[in-house]
Amino acid sequence: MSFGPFLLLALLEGTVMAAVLALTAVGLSLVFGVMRVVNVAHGEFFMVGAVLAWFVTTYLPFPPALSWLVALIIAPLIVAAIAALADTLILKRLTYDPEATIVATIGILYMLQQAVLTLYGPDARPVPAPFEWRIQTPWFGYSGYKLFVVAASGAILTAVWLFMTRSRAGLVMRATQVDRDIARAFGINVDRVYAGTFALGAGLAAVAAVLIVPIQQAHYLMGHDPLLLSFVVVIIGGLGSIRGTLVAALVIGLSDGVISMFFSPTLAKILATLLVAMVLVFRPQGLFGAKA
Amino acid sequence: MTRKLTGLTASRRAVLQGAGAGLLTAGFVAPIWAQAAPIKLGFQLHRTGIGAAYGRWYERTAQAALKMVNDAGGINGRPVEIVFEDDGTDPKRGAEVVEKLTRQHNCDLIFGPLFSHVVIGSAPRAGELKVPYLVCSEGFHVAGGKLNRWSMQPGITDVRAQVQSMAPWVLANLGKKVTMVFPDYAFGHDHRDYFTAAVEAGGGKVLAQIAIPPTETTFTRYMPQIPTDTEVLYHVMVGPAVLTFVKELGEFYGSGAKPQIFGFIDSLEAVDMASPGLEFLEGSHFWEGHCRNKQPDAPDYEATYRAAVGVDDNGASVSDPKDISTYGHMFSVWETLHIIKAGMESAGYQGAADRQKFVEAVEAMTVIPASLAHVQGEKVFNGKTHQVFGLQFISRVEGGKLVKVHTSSMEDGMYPDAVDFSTQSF
Amino acid sequence: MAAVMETIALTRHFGGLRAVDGVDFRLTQGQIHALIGPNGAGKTTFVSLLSGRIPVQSGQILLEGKEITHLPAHARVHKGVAYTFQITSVYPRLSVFDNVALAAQSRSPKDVAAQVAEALAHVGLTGMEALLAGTLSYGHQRLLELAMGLALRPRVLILDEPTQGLAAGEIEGFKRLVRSLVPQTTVLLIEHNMELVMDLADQITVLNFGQILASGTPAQIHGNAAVQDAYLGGHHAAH
Amino acid sequence: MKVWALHLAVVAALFALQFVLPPYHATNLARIMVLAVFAMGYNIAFGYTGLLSLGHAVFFAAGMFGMGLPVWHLDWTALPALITGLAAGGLVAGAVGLLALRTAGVSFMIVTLMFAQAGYLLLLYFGAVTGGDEGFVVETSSRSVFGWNLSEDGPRYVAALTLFAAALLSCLWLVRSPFGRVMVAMRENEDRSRMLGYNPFRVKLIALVMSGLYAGAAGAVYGLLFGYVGATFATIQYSILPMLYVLLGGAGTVLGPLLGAAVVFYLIDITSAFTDAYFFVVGASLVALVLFAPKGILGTIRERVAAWLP
Repeated sequence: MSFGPFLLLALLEGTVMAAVLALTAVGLSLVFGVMRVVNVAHGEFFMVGAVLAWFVTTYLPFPPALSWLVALIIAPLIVAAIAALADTLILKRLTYDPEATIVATIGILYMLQQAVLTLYGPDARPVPAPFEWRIQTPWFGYSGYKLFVVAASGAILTAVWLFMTRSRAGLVMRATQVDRDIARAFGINVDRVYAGTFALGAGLAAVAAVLIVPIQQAHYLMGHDPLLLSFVVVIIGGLGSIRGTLVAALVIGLSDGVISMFFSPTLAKILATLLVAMVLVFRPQGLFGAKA
Repeated sequence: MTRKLTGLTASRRAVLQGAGAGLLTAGFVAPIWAQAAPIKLGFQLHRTGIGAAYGRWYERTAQAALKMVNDAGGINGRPVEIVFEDDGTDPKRGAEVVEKLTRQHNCDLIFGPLFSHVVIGSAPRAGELKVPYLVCSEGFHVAGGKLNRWSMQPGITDVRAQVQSMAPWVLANLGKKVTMVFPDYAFGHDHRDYFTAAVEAGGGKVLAQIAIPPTETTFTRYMPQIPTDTEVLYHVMVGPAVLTFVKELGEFYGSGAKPQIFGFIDSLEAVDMASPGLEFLEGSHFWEGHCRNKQPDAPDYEATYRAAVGVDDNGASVSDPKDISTYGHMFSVWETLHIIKAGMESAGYQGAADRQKFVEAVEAMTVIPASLAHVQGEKVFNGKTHQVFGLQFISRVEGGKLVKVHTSSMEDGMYPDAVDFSTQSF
Repeated sequence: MAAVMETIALTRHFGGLRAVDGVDFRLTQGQIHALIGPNGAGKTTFVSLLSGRIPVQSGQILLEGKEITHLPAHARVHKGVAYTFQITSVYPRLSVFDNVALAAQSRSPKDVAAQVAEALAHVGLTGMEALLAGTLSYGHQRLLELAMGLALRPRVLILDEPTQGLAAGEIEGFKRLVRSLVPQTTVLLIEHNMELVMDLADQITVLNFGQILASGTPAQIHGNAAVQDAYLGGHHAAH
Repeated sequence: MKVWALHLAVVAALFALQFVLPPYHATNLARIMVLAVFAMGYNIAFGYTGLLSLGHAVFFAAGMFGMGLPVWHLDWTALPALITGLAAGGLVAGAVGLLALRTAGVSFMIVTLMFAQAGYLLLLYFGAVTGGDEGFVVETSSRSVFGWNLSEDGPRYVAALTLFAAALLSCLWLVRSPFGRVMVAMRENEDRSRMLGYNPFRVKLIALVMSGLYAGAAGAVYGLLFGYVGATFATIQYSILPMLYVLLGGAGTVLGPLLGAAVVFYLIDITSAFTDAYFFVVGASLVALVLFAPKGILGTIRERVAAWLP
C-alpha cells in the first residue's frame, strides 16, 4: 500500500482509538478529579456495560438498531447504580482514604469480574452493530460504524463538558473538587456528590463499552486493557484534569497507530508504560495539565 | 479446613459430574462393578481464564467420551470416573491441580490441558509425581523434548506437523507469495517458524510476518503491513478477540481486490461462520483438525460422535444453533480418553503401581486405525517423541459452510525426531 | 559573642505572599532566643527554613560559619539543628521508649537505652517507657517531644510554640527545663506567651510581614514603640 | 525471649508437620512457605515502612528468571543461580525504587504498577531468551543443592522450610533492630522522622531493596522447587496476592504473611471445588479487610490480647 492511503488509514484508526480512549478515560479522570479516588475497577464497569449490552440485544425482540439503543440507555444506568451502591457501601465507609480505596477497588474489580463469569460465562460473544455499513475507498474498506463511534463519542464528550461547565450539578461537582470542606460548609451534600460522581464515571465507562462492543466482543476479562489505557491517558494528561485527558487521548490515539507501524507493538506498549511511570515521577501534573 | 486436611473431601461438583455417568451405568450394565473400584482420571480443565471457551467444550467432550467408555464396560472391567479441576488457565495453579488430582483425589492419571504455558508449568510436577500426563494441546513442547517421559500427546497432531502439511497444498493451489499474521507468542511463533520453513522448502516465499500481541483488541492498523503483492494471506489467531480480527480483515479488503486467504480454524473456533461481517470469507480456505460441518463422505461413526458430544451437523450445540463448538480441536479429548483405555488395557493396569507400565504401553502404540474411538481419522503414534501424527484437512468456505477440499497425507506432517523419551529413565 | 547560626538575606515567597523577606538574623551561642510576631508574620516559615523543612528561595544560612543553605533537613539534624513541631508530633502508636530511641540512635547507635533514660529523666518522664505515646496526656506528649529533641543532643534546639496547650503549672516546669539546657545548647523559641518570653529569653527578635521589625533584650523590646504598634496593636493604642 | 521462643516454635512445628500431613498438604505447605517469604518481603515494604506497592510481581519474577535463565542458558548449578536470583530481586527493587520513591501514596502505587507491567511485557518481548509466554522447565538435573535433589518431596519441603526459617528469623531480627524502628517511624510520620535526622528516601530505598531481596529469593526458590519459570508470575495478579496475604494475616506482623498465605491458598483450593468464580473470594476478602479488619488477623490479635507480638 502506498504511503498516502496508509497514512489515511492510520489517521482513521487513530481517531477511532482517540475517541474510544477519551470516552473511557474521562470517567476515570472525573472520579479522580472530584473524589481523589483512583478507581481500579473502572475497567470492570466498562466490561459490565458491554456484557449488559449483550444481554439487552440478545433478549429484546427488537431490530438490532433499536435494541442497541435501548442498551445504550439501560446498561449505563445499571452500571451507574452498581457504582453508586459500591460508593455508599464501601468507599464512603473508608472516608475515601486514597490507599484503602485502591485496595477496595481492586477487590471490587475481582468481584465484578467473577460475578460476570458466573452469570455470563467465559465466552466472548458478539453484539450486532446497530447498522452494517462499509465504506469502500480505492485502497481499502472501512467500517462506517467506527466513524459513527467517533461522532457519538464527540457528542457524548461535549455533553459531559456542558454538564460540567453549565449545569448546577456540574458546578456543585467542581466546587467539591476544589475543596470538599468548604463545599460542605455551603450546604452541599458531599456524600451525594461523591456517589453521583462515582456513578457518572462508571456510567461513562459503560457508555463507551456499549459503543465499542459491536466492534469487539463482550468477554469477562475485557476490562483489563481499557483500564491500563485509561491510566496512561489520565496520567499523561494530568491526574484529574479533564481537558488534559482529552488532549492526551487524542495525542496517544493518533500517535499509537503511527508508532506501532515502526516499532513492534509490544515495544510500543512497553514504552507507553514506562512513559507513564516517568511522567508521574518527573512531571506529576501530567504532560498537558496545568501546573498544580 | 480440618475437613480438608484429612484429605478425604473430593471436589463435590467434580465428583457429581464426573461420576454421574459412570455410576448410573454401573448399576445398569455390569453389576460386578459394585465391587470393582473405579478408575479415576483427573482432568486439568481451563474452566476459567483465557482458555475457558475451549475448556467448556473440552469438558463436554470428556463427559461424552466417559459415558461411551463406561457404557462399553469401562476399562479392564472397572468403571471410570473423571475428576475435573479448574486450573484457571494459569501455570502455577496448573501445577497445584496436578498435585491435587494425583494426591488428594488419587487419580490414576491426568489429561486434558490445552494451553502451552499451563502444560509446561504443570508437566514437571507430573513427572516428579510419576503420574502420566496426557495433554491435548497441539503445542510442540512434547515432541520438542521440553517435558519428560510422563508427558505425552496421543490425541492430536502438534502445530509443527499441522503447518508443515499445509504448505504443499497452499503453494500448489493458492499462491507462492505468502504473508503470515499470527499472535506474538509461542503458539504463533511455532506457526511462523515451521510454516516459513515449509514454504521455503516448497519454493515459495514468505513476504511478511506480522506478529500481533495477544492483548490486542483491534487489528485494522496491522493490515496495511500486508504487502500488496501478497498472493496468500495466512492467518491464525487465538483468544477472545478472534472474531474482531476476522471481521476487521473483511472490512479492510471490503469489495476490493484481495489475496487468497488461508486461515487456521483457531481464528474462528467457537465462532459462528454466519456472524455478520464474515461474508468475505466465502471462497477462502481453512485448516481444520476435524471438519466442523459434517462432510458427505463422513464415516458412520461421525454421526455417533456428534450425537454423543451434543453437536449438530454444523458443529453447533444441539440445544443452541448459535453456540458453536471448538470442533476442530475437541476431538483430542475424546481420542485421548480412548488411548487411555487402550493403554490401560494393554498394560493390564491395576492401580497406581502400574503407571509406568501404562506409559510403556502407550509408547508401544504405532498405527491407530480410524474408528469411533479415533473419530478424527487414522493416526500414527511415535513412541519416541510421545507425539501422535494424523491427517489434516483443508476446507473451503462455500455458502457459509466449510467444505473439505483436501486431506493431507500422514507423511506431509512427519519431521525428524527431536527427542527419544523411550530411552529416558522414569 | 559567637554566632552559632546566622542567616543572610534569607527569603522565601509563596506566590505573592512574602513569608520571609530578606532576613538577616544571628543566633548567639548559649542563649535562649525568642522569635515573636503576630500571626502570619513568617515565624514558622523562618524556622522551617532554618531546619530545612522548606527549601530556601534566596539568601544563606550559616551554622557555625559553614553554609548549610541547601543541606537537606535530615543532614542538618546531624549537624546539630533540632526542631520540635508546633503541633505535637510524637509517634502515637510507638512506645515512649521507641520515640526517644529513634532520636537517640539517629545521633549515635551506641548505648541507646542509656541515652533514652537520660533524656526521659531530664524531662521527668522516667518510668513511662513502655506506654504508647498516644496514650500520654497532652502535657506529657510535649515533654516527650522535648525529650526527643534533647536526645538528639543538638547545638541549636528550635522549639515551635512549645507551651501551647500546657497548664499553668506545667509552664513553670517547662521554664526550668529550658533554662537547664543553656549554655550547652542554644535555644530558639517561637512563643506567643509574652510573659514567658520576657521571663525566659536572653534575646528577642520580632518578625512582621516577613521582615525583622526589631531585635534586642526583653527590656529593649518592651520599650520599642514600633513593636508595640505592630505587635500589640490596639492594646498599645488603648493606653 | 517470649518472642523468639514463639517464632522458633513455629519453625519447629512446621518441621514436624511434614511427617504428619498427608503428602498433598505437605507440598501445599512447601508452596505456602515460599509464598509467605514473598509476602514477608511485601510486608517489609508495606507493613513496616508504609510503601503500598502494586509492582512486587516484578521482583518475584526477577528472582525467578534471575535463577532460571543462567540455569537454562549457561548450565549453571542451582546454588549460584539462587544467588543471582536473590541479587536480581534486590537489583530490580533498587532500580524501581530509585525512581518510584520520588513519589508517594497513590502515585507510588501507579508507578510501581507501571514498572511491573513494563517488566512483564519485556519478558514477553525478549521471548527468545525468556521463553516468552510459555516459560521454561528447569531441568531436574539442575535442581540439586548440596546433593539434595529438590524435585523430591522431602528435600523440597526442607528447602522451603530453610528459606522460610531464614526469612522469618531475619525478618524478626530486622523489625526489632534499630533500623526496624526507623522503618516504622517512616510509616508513621515521614516528616517527623526527617526531623530526627533520617533521610526518608534512603530509608525507604533500603527497605524496598530488602523487600525485593525477599521477593527475589522467594521467586528463585519457587522456580527451583517446582521446576518452572514463566512470565505469568510477573502479571499484576502476583502483585495483588502478596498484598492480600499481608492484609489478611496482619500488616506489620512477622507471622502475618505466613498466616495470610495459608488462609488464601486454602480458600482458593477449597472454594474452587464449589464455584468457577473462586477469585470472587479474593476480591471480597480485600474489600472486607479494608472495611472491617484493616489490621488483619494477627494485627487484631495484637491489639486485643497480645501486644507483645512483633
